[in-house]
Amino acid sequence: MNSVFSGRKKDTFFLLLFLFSIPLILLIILPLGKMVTGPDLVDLARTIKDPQVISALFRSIYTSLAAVLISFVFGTPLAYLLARKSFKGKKIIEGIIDLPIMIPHPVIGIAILGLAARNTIIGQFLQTMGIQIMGTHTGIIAVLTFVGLPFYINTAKAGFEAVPLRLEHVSRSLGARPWQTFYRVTLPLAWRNMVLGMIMCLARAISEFGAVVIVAYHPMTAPVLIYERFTAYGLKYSQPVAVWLIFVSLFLFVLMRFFAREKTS
Amino acid sequence: MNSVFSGRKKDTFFLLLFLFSIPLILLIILPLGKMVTGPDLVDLARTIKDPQVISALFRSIYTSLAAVLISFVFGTPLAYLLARKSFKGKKIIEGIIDLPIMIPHPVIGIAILGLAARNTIIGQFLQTMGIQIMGTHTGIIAVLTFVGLPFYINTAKAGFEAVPLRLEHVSRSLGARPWQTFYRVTLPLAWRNMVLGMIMCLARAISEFGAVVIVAYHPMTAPVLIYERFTAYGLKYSQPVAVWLIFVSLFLFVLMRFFAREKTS
Amino acid sequence: MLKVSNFHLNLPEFSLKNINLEIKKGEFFALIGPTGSGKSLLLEAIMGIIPSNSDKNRGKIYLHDRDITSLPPEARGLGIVYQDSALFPHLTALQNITFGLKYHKVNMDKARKQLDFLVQKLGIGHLLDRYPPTLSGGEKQRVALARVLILNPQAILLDEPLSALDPAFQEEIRELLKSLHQELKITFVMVSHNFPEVLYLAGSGAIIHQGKIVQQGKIQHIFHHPNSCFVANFVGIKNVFPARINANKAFTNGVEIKLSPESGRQNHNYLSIRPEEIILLSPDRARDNSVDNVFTGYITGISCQGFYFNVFVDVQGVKFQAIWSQKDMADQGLNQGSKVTIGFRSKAVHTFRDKG
Amino acid sequence: MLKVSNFHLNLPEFSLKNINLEIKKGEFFALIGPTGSGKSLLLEAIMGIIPSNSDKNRGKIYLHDRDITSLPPEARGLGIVYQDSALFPHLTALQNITFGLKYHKVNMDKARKQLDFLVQKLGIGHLLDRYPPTLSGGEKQRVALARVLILNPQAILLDEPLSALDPAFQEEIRELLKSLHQELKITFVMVSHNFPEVLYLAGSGAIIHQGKIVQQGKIQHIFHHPNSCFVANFVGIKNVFPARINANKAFTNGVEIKLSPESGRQNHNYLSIRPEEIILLSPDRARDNSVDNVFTGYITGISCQGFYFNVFVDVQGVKFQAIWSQKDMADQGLNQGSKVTIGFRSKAVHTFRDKG
Repeated sequence: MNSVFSGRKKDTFFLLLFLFSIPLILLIILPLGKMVTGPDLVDLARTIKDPQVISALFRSIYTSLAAVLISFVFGTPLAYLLARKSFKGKKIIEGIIDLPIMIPHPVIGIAILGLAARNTIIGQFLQTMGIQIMGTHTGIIAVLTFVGLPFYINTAKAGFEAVPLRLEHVSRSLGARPWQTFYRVTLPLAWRNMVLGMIMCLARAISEFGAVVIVAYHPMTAPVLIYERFTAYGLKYSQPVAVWLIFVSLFLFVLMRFFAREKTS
Repeated sequence: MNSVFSGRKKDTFFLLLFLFSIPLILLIILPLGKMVTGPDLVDLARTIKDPQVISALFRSIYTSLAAVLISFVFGTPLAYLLARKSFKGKKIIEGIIDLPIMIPHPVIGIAILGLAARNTIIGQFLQTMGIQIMGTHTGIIAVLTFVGLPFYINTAKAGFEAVPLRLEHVSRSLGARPWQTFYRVTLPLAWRNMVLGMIMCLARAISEFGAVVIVAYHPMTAPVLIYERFTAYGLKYSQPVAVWLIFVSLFLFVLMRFFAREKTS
Repeated sequence: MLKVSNFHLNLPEFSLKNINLEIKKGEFFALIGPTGSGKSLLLEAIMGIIPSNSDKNRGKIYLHDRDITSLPPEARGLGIVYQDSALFPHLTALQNITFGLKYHKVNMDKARKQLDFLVQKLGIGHLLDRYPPTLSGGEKQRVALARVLILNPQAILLDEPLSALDPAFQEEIRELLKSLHQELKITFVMVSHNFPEVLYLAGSGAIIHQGKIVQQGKIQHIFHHPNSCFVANFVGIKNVFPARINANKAFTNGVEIKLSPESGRQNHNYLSIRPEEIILLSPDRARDNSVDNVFTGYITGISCQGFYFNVFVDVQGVKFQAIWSQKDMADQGLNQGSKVTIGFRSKAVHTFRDKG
Repeated sequence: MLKVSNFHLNLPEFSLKNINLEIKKGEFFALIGPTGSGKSLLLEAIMGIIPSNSDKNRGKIYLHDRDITSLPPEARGLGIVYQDSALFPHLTALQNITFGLKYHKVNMDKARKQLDFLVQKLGIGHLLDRYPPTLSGGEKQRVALARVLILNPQAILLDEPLSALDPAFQEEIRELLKSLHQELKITFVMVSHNFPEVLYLAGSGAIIHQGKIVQQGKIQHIFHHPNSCFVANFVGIKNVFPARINANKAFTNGVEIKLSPESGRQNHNYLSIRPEEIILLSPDRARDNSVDNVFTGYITGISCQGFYFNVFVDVQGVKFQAIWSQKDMADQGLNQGSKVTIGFRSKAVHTFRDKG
């Protein structure tokens, strides 16, 4: 940390700034650090052999991956459209994309459940299609897509915006049609942001609890299982599961930082 | 929406992109739209007179505001430091700041509770200071600060980065010391982003459920109350409270879009 | 060959108004104007790159009598080179150059020969495997030119191709453009705000000001015969004076200037003389018969411009500006305040009408 | 007055090496070099703006014998003007100008007088209430100059003050800098890569190349007597030839060139002649006695540069480049391939040693 102040004798201003910001850094690392180092290895080993834990972790991972896939397939065109075109109502669409970040989590769950209520047109349509929301993987995936989506779209959009429009124009002038231009110029230059966006979407989906618990207490995702263990058995018994989920999250997180760093260098 | 395609005859590519992105937009607006229009006005009016609802809404608002205040006071120096200085370990600090976005919400609650456990140094220190985490406003505020912090710091940091370094150098060359430069040049040019960051922090804090419910089921914040009504009385009884919370969130959201738009114009 | 007819383009904050241009095959045509005059916008409109917030009514653009107004850029058969080269950063120089080949029906043998020729002509053989961020400004422009040339477009549009380069590279790329034009007879349309550069490269051109074409024709003609004070100042005619014109004489601030016999001057109210046309006469040559306007004045200012001097001479209150060499000045030992005899041919005096 | 002594600065990707400069009070000093030579970095180092990733060992900088090496920028008593003006966008022009006053112990009456003087001198009275984004490039630079001048700094540093401006504004601000320097005797240190601009404004200067000072002295001297091929090319001496030098004669490619009597040429291996020194001789003046090097050759290229021509003349395989006026060329009816007699004074031939 010393090198913050190298090269200058009188950088007291930045030293003060740094001292002032220590409490927040502690607020983040102390609880997490303590928790990860809390449970002993025996507890951790026993926990990961628990079939309920394994199935909850895997359920979290694959429902989240499904949400990422949906966001990628349907979100990429939207992100590109928002990055490249100006049109009436664009601000409104951007607003809609950001909405899920603002909505309280249990409210999201209630809203999505409400959609499937039998006394509505959509609910009846879903029913005739045989689609159940309450207590199903479909419901979990819908909720996770809802919360993860803005992260993918906004990050991918920033990636597309960072590709100079001029390069696309030049590609067109060299004979490439719009989709050829997208594939040969835009995509290779923006893919890093797209991957970054997918990881952020995945991380956000894996961490969701409040919306999922409304839509599906069972089958249990990892955050729901942690909550259940906490309410049923107390702090000590929920920690080992929490640590395992943190490991998964941290792995995603390291991936994300890796991509974010590569991009700036 | 027509003007997406004006000025060009053959913009089929962008038309296709738009059609493809409709499902996601529907995924967001259908559930929310349905929920907001679901409960009748009588229900809504009765709900807002319920003392439990009022106190939960106000509790959510003021604990969130407290989290914003803490983020502002301690986060501003850190955001400025990160925007302006390069030093060893900077990537690590940036990583730590982003951690709360990645950590599953119940895990956050468990981690913060774990910090106050009596058999630890920090726990004993907190106890002698008379600070309780479990079931107190202090605990709620700690949790909300934890989750809201990255939104403020990252947005404020982007604002500071957008102020040309050269302007600060010129200010210094004209005789202003670093803090005078910060106050007269950097702050006036970055305040809009700082306000935007505070609103995002506030929105994130108000929407938090999973971490809060672990640290404090009582006293109830609005999302916890919604969850309780849902589990105790079902979907129909939780909806009016959810709609009121959405109104509060939407108000913040409109504020945020307003500031975000002003910034770009 | 390339014809723009009654072209309009309205953007929220700017518009091109009633543009008419006709560019001949093999010509080096320049669109000249100050920053913000709309010249790059016009160039992109010719290429088919129209901002999406523009309106629809916009005249016609023809290429070889084919109406290309509503064709997308990829179907126009034109090429464009930008000042910043706009190379694809994720592709090597070679991949950049061959980028467009697959979208054109080209014989691969022919393309390979063309590639070899261009690589040699542009001197980029050693760069082919490198990525654009590792290239210098001049190298980037060479690659960008190769990328366009290999497709044999019907015309190449150049958007200030020299302005982002260091002076040494500017000269290098300028020579290259000159030789490409002379040897390959390519039609070039160049946007520029640098008059010396235009004068060196272009044969004809148009001056754009605030979205309108204010003068067009042969470059040399524009350079010597501006039709407004704006153009006169823009092309660097330092001596622009309001004048009362009476047959073959002009009066500016009481000074009588002889004009060459020419008709159609009835409404003219300005005269202009290029500074290099004003020559320093030695007292003994004061009656040089080729120079029919001779005046005596005093030097009020001298500024060294490298290898020549800008000299300001006051003749009865009219401030002439001349460009003289170091040698001229030294021969007569001239300084600020010196009395000098200056002269210019009546043919060097141009008159025009400016409404402003 | 301003002295830089053994100054080093190491950044991860670039370094300034062993910089020594001495700038006298009231001088207009230029730091000249191509893009990326480190000239702006040096200027900012003098101002006290050191990138935080630089090392610590870095020689000394003195202002009036006061060691300012480790003072922060606000304590140095210097002012800086950047090419992009760097006006505070949230403050009016007037608020920008008076920004620094409160940090300096100034008598308010004196400051008000100074402000009135500057507003009048710089012609910015009508701009004072406007915000920077609404000002033109030239207006911005005037305000930026006023903002610095009102504090009476001991020297003003200029970072390419003209390079971001349109040509017309360039001339305007250049004249303004000239007159500020002449009238107010301010010490200026200007960074530039534009040699004509430097020649017009600066009295002395230093050429920087790859973080090192390669030549310094009077601008006119550098301009005519480069000490390396790099400097010779940079200052636009088109005729730089490797040569074998033998007392007062030089041989380049077999052509014998007379040199003026001068000592210390033993190791020299290059000669240079400025293109404007090479004059066109009419056949009857071929024995002009001031011109002692006379050659006959053929014109191999002519390029029009506006009001003058670059002419390439081949003399027994040596390619001379000359700058001649339109009149010179027309008088003899010269064209590509014409046979011409050229000459230059032995005093115009400069020799130097280049290790490269």
